[in-house]
Amino acid sequence: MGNDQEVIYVSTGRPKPPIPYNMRDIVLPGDAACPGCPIPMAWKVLSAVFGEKMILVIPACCSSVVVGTYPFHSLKTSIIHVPFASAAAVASGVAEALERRGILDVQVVAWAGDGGTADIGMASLSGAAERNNNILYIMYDNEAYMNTGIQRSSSTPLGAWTTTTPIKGKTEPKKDVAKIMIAHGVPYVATASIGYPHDFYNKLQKAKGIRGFKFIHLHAPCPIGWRFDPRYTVRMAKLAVETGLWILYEYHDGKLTISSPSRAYMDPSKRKPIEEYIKLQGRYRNITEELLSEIRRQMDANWEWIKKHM
Amino acid sequence: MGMKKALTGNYAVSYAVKLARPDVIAAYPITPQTSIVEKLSEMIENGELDSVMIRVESEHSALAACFGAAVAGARVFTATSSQGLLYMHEVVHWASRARIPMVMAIVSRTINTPWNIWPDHSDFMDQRDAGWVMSYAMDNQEALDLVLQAFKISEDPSVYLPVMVGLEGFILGHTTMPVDIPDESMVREWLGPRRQGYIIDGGTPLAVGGLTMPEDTENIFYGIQEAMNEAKKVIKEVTNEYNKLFGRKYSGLIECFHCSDAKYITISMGAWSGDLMEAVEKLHSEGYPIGLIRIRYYRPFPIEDIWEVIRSSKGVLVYDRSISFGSYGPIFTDLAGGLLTYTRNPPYVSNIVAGIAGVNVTAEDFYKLTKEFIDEVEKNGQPPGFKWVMIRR
Amino acid sequence: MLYEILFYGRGGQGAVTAANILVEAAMLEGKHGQGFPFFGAERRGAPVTAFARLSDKPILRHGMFNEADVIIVLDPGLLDLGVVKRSLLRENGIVVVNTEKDKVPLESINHRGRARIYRVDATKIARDLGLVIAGWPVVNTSMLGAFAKATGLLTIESVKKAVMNYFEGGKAGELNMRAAERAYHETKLILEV
Amino acid sequence: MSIRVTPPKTGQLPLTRPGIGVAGKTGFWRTIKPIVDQSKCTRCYQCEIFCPVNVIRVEPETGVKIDYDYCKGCGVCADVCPVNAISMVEEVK
Repeated sequence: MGNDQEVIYVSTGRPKPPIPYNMRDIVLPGDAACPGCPIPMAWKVLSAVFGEKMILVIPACCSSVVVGTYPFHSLKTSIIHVPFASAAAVASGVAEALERRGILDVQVVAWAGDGGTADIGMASLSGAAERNNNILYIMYDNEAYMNTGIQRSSSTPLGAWTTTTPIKGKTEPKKDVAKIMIAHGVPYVATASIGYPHDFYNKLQKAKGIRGFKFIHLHAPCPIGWRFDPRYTVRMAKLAVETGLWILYEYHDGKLTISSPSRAYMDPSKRKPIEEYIKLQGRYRNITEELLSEIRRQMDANWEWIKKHM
Repeated sequence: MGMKKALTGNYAVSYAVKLARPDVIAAYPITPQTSIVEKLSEMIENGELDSVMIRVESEHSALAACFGAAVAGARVFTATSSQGLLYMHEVVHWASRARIPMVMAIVSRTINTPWNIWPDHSDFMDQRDAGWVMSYAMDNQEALDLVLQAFKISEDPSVYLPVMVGLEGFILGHTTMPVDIPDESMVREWLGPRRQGYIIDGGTPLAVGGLTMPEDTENIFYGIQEAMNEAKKVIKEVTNEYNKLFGRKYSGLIECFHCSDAKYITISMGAWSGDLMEAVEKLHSEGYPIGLIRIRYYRPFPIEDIWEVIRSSKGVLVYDRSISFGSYGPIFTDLAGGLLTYTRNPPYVSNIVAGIAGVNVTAEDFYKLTKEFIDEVEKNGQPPGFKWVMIRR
Repeated sequence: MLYEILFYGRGGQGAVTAANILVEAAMLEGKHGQGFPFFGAERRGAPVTAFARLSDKPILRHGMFNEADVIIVLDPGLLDLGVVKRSLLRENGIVVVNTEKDKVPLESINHRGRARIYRVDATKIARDLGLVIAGWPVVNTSMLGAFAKATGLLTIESVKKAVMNYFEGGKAGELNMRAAERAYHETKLILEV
Repeated sequence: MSIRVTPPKTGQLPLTRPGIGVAGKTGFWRTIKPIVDQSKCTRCYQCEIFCPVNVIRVEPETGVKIDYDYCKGCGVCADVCPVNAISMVEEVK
């Protein structure tokens, strides 16, 4: 593969401008991800923004396996693999060392799953946020412990089947980590989705220009854990937004702004029925009407919260 | 110019760290370690020390932040005690297996529950399989000197392992003693710039710690064992250099006292070795053929050096200040196991565990216990075996 | 020869500081010293103990002790409370008490054989010099001056210099030094048994 | 602050370097295969943007090119194609 070659895109009258597009550079073919895995998709967007000038700090998660086996890894960038609970702390240390050495063009990215963020990594995440360490923390949220085989995390949504919620599904709502980070008063918090790379790209660009602690909560559907055909990874991510279940927004300078892909869905009549999203996923196969209404109620409450804080 | 200052053991560590000029310090408070990082914070804020202090939210993060900074090219330092060390234990292993040089001071305190802040060696000994070079001080001067040497040893290309320096809380940590502080520019010249085996700073794309198959992982771990062996040489070289430059008289991995013509040898580590030394001195003056080996470096375990001293002795008594429940004191098990690689007929080796949870063991106690040991061997021709001596006052 | 010294005071009176300054003074004379607090939790106002060792040879022993050659009492009330009695004064021991009275209750001292009792009014010295912090007269540096006089183990010059070093000069250093000096001259032997 | 990076004199370091095919020729994983009808392709780049294995290149002149050595056959490209220019067919090996 010509991963080294530079390609200049010529405008051919496409409806949307493509991502400016070092997207080809960093993610090398032949990694160990499951087919349809959203993780490398997201890395391609990171690649477009930071190129080789990033250090990924990765705790235990699917990503630590996806990048492959010694003596090679599948990304043309630097990675520090770290203990499960420590991503934000290690990243803080790396950022301080780089700053002291006058290396200012390298972005330290803590790249952790929902378990490593919302559960075991929460204390170190909160610590780094409170210290306002100059790092970008990306929580790629596939809504369960996928690496160990689909166990419930606090970020698993209500009603979803996992191997540790095997019959009743999860009985508690999803932990909203982005809101927790907003409460920390950090310079930048955003939600994003692998279904909207342009939006994700813009948010990474914005984060790149901000000194201090940046947090992006990235929604990343997992075909294996959610029980859907791998070809629908992107469709699933988009449906989450189109139904209004996953809302894309940014919090910057104390202001909350709805991002353009979600803007239309402020109007509930524009949203697709949540069944379109839920029915495609095997993890919801035992969902009840009661739970569906509860999910709707929680979604509405989330919208209300966001509108109130805009 | 060097100078003499009355310093607590904790402050002696802080002054050593100041001389070594780490780029990044990350720490979390815990009794009895806290005053080390308080002093370092003060030094940083008043401009005496040009380091970055990351005030982390836990010990796990303290060592994690140090690990990250060290991988990215920083000289780093942290310190902790007891529960804090246990909490960071995962990262303790992580750092050595990544072959990252760094230095940590352990101000020893026993392990809870029940709540207890007094010193024994159980927190330190709990790290013995973690791949760190481990040294332990007898007094405040040695605490300072060992910390400085730790940076040099850790960053030696033959070693590239993290180093932890132990000292007992309170007994040294909070006790003021005169300490000779070496000249800053001499230390700087001697230590030289930060050295490490690899660096991840966004330059060449490189990853550390990715998934590795069993055979390759084993090979990487074998390198740690080799590095430990090399460390024995490096420790001796560094000690000699340091002695010459700063006028000290340390020997290498162990320190011997009245060993040359001794039939009986006691072995110990840490501050109470001083009290034991007093007892040995007294017994010696009374005509007992007794000596003392003090362990300065516990990992790598100095079995060769100890064997050289005890090979022709009749009895060895190991004083351990921690216990591996269901087994023995850890120095004893290391020694007893190691001896059998040299001989089928080792000297009588006995083990006394005492001073657990901070119980004070005095020179008088050591005198009595050591005398009993010798008398028993002489009388019965049998090693007295293992004893956990609980001293009540 | 190794001397073991106990300081009895109340939390906040600076007993531990006194022990540490004593080490500094020993160091200035080329002697060896150790100074340390009671190992454990202490609370302001509660009785506290500080420990010091002094020797012309390196000090090998560590840790707390409850037999002493010298006992320094920063607060005379501790004698009545029976706190000082918990430790043993060795043969030919010396006790220095901060008190305005010329009489000290001998039964509140646990002595083994011969002993000498000194007194100094460190509280008055502190008040005269304006050495009062948060309502507490600072008596610890005066007691070090008294220690030098009563024991002769350290010269008053070393004590003064150690006090200066501890406070890194300045007005506090100057005042505390004067306190030590004055206490040195005002320390009196009141009882010999 | 200066640093000297000197390799260790003992042992192997747990370091890895970038490489293609860390999990082997992942084309072997494929059970279904994307086939492109170049005549339908509008050069919208959606398939290239979303391909998780980064094996799709949209060339302005010639259209979609797929490196089948590493394509895992997930079908995302076919699903995101707005003009159905990509279809998934049974893999014949």
